[in-house]
Amino acid sequence: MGERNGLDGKLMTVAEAVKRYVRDGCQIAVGGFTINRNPMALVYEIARRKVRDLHLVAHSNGQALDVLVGAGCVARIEIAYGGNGRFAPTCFRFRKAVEGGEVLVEDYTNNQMTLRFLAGALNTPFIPSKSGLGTDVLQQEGFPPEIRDGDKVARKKVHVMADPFGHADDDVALLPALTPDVSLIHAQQVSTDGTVRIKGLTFADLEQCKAASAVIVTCEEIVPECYLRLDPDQNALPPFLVDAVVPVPYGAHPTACPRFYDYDPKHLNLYKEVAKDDAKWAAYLDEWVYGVESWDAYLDKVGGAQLVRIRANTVAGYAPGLDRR
Amino acid sequence: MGERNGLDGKLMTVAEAVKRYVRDGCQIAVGGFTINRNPMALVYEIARRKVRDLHLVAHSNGQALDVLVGAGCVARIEIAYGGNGRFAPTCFRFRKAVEGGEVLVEDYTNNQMTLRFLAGALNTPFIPSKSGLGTDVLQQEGFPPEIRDGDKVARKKVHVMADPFGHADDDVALLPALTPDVSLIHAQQVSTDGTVRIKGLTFADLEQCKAASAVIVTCEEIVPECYLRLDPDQNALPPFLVDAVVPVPYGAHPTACPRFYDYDPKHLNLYKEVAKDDAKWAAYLDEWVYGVESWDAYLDKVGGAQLVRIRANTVAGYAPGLDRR
Amino acid sequence: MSETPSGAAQQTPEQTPATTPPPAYTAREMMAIAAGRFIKDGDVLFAGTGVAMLAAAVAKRIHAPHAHIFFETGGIGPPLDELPMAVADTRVMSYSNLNAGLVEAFSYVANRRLHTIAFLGAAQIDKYGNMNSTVIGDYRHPTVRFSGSGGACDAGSLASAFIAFMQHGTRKFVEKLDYLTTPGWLTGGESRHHAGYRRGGPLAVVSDLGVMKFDEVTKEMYVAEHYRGVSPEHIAENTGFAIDVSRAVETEPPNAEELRILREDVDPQRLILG
Amino acid sequence: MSETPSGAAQQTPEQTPATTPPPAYTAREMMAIAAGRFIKDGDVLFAGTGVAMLAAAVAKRIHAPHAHIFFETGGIGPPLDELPMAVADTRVMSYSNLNAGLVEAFSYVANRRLHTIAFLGAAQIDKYGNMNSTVIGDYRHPTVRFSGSGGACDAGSLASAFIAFMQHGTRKFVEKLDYLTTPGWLTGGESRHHAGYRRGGPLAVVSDLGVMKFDEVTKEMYVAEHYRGVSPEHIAENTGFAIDVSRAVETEPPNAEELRILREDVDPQRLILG
Repeated sequence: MGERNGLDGKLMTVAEAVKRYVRDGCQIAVGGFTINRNPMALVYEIARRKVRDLHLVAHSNGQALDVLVGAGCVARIEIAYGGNGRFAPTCFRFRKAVEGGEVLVEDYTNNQMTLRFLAGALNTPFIPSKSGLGTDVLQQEGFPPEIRDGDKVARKKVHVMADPFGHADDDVALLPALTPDVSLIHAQQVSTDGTVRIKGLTFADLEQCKAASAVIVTCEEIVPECYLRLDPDQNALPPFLVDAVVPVPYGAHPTACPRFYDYDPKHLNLYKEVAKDDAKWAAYLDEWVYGVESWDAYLDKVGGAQLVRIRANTVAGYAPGLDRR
Repeated sequence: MGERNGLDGKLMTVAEAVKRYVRDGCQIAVGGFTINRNPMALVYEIARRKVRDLHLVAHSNGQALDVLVGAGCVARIEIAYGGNGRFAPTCFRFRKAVEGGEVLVEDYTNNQMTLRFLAGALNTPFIPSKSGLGTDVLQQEGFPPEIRDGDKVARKKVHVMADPFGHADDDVALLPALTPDVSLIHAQQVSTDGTVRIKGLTFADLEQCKAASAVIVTCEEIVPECYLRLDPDQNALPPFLVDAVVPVPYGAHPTACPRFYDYDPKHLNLYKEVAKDDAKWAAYLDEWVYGVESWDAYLDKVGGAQLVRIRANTVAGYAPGLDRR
Repeated sequence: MSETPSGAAQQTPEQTPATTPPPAYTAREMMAIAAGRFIKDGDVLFAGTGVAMLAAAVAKRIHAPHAHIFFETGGIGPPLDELPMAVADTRVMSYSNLNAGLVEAFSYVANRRLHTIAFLGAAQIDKYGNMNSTVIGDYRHPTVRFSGSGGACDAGSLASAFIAFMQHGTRKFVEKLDYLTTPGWLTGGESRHHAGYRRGGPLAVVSDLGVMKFDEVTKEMYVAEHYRGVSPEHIAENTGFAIDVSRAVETEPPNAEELRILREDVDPQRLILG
Repeated sequence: MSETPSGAAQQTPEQTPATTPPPAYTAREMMAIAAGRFIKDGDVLFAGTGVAMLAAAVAKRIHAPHAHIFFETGGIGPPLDELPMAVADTRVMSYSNLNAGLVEAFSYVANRRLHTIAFLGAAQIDKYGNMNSTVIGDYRHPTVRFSGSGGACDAGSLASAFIAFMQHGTRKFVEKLDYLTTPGWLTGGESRHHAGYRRGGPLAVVSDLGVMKFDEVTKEMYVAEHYRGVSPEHIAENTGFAIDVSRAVETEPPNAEELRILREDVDPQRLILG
């Protein structure tokens, strides 16, 4: 009764995966967190294909969010945080787009967004939280009523109720479940039967994938089924939740992929400079996204020395001593 | 900033741990599942100390439940399943005690009990579920109104409401959170700084421990802090949630402890015979629980050959070819 | 009565159907193969131990090679080189695809994009496929106490469908359950939907005498198949409520290949086949 | 404005207080040490990157050796041999006690048996310690968009207490927030309890000029400490609402040992100290 289903029909290129699962108007969940394990190879392809009107849902996203917004792919965002840590207190293109009225934003918190994915994964219509009571996060709706169709956008942002088991004043916020059309993540390893292993923090990637209608996984490497079966405690997603598998070494660059490479401070600092300026930003997209013919070409542009510089130390999982200024 | 707090004040004997944390009338959560990773050394000590009126909460418990009930320690049970797989379709002493009116039982389901622990861990007063609508599980209360004080016993078993985000008829059951006084689990490894690693399935042990006011962990071995820190992805509980750590090799016997030993079919079959009969049961308690002077004496009673027979194969994690009839 | 938290069937049916001639296979073999035929390629199977596992194993080897088996305890896709004695047996977590916890396991049961089929057993079943695995008698003062729901109620509530394994008899197929543990079609018609369920319900009941299904409109149980050597009337006599036998056809007996795989490959030591 | 999802303070306060004489330490050093003094042994610290981490590190080395540091991303108890540039930096998940997901991380923030202290920053704070890290201007049409809550609202809601890091100024300490992201004492008095919170709230605000606390009854902010060389009146002038300075005492300056640990041991490369 071994699960030897292989990767039949699942192994594909980034182009095929995006073409098949990421269409105009899709609701997409993007994995990772600020500068770690963002599915950048998929993001660049979405930008290249000029997919439009995406509805992006995430907790704290940084690089993926900013490139997608900056490339004009996104119409709506439900999010807790749009920043890149010390590289971008607020993501630059995200900030410009919101201030310019180019995207609609519905704010939640990290805990709330994560719980909303969990509700989607559990297939319950909502989940309770004691976070945000009395704040504008619960009281101000960013999305207008006309797009609240009850399908991909909940009829209301939140429902506050008294605890039916509790005391007076013990209010609880019910948060609507999220069920994205597609979840995009970057993992370290996928086995030859389609099982996914993630090393380091999983953030809310697993809840996002369990809540989604389709799952695309890019990965650093494909490994034998038996290798992941020798320690199944460490595995993250089963084959039957994974629709597309794309091996893309350094596919999270310039964000980090624990145990494979660190984030690329050189590129993130470059990004910080260009993202502030519309003209430079357009040139950056031309140079680093639209004009890149292949992933090999992208890696050559980053450069061999830089790739080696950010390579993770085997034990630490990051690049100790890396110049991160 | 290393966490080198050690096990100061946490390392103790089974007797000390039970004396300190398991008092008459306590609500206790017992880890493991039917014939796997039950905290049996703690259970035997609770029986020996003749702790009374315990309120036991668990999803599917087998051996630990049955010994505690059979030793007269338990007054109330909230549970989904009292059985031991093919060794006991329904646990024998549990069945007798319920039929004899000696314990009060409130039935939930595995999913519901697990979610109730999760709610306790998240510190929300309830959690929704779509399981059990229209069944007696939601409609029949096992606990009488007079013990529903709103503290350790919820004022009502469940609260069914319409989905405020959804359509007509889309009812959802809200389940009250569980916050046990103490959670008892058996793990494979605890590090010298109090971090816990569990191999194989975690069941709902982690949710139980995060929901509880105190946590007692028995373990197969204490390992150096640096060993568990080399792969923190695999660790289960942080030092700051663990109150008592007791190294007890084979501490889950006769249930299994993955990667260390299998369940003991010989003992479980013996148990099956004695548990059906009141006189034999009393003799079993005398021989295997009350009359056992030390854990070494218990291991000698089980016998060296049997302990070796059930020893787990390093790769499989159980004992291949073990006679399990 | 179920022996596993999933309530997966582990009945001890009579080893041969109640009417002659004795076939060249046992009732348990027939049950495993009859149930296995409901499994479609790509289904995700929520199994307990016992006959359910045999059904899944046979189906996976014959017509559903892409089916996946998982356990409510969290063991997802184990190869099951040795048969587990309980859903928490270490054998469900060795060499598996991944090991999760119960929260995750039930998220697979309920997952809206998967077609999850659960195998369940119980002490009693009624004409709408509702089942009891909790008590006989009054709930607060039962004459017989069983294990309780385990995951049975959850699977009956959340999975895409479930298949029940039952031993036939008028005390098991009853007009009224002593306790409704696992939701079937509730009171028939649209009642399951009105209760708040958006999918699921019993697909079939596989007993030691035949296979029962549910009317598409009324959701009442009817005899869909009777095993060779068992008359539809015999099934009706052993059912504690009026049951339609007019649609009954004889079950295709196990073929040689099915029996060979079941006996030689899946359970060579007859741990479950007996 | 916060630079991390936790909203942990990463302000760039003036490097010296606004009044003379210049002390032998920077405002940022003073902030880290002043905040660190609030940490009790055994506290569980929810930290972002930046000054919060310095405060925690100093406290852990001096008077709270049993304090534990964790990050909302799920990194629990990392040794932080190198300073993280974000809460999702791989440096929070290397050699840690354990790596969890966000669901688990927030269960630690909210855990009813732990005394969790969060360090937060924001673009604006009001007299009840409520904070804004979302927008300036109208929410639907903002003139300035910030990162958003991240985990700041969650920590303000669920943790046992929080400490805010702010740069003083009348545009940051405001009468009315443009958007209330993180709950402090809401409208003062018992209002936080009535809103449904059962614990938590701001313990103190540590700025580049002094330390503010909240009145036990009214929950209004007052100046509890002014740094050496900063007058209470200077703090009031730089605060956009009326603030009581009558209880202000001079902050004990960093001692030599605190400064040595901070400079030589915690941030020898001055990555955060500047």
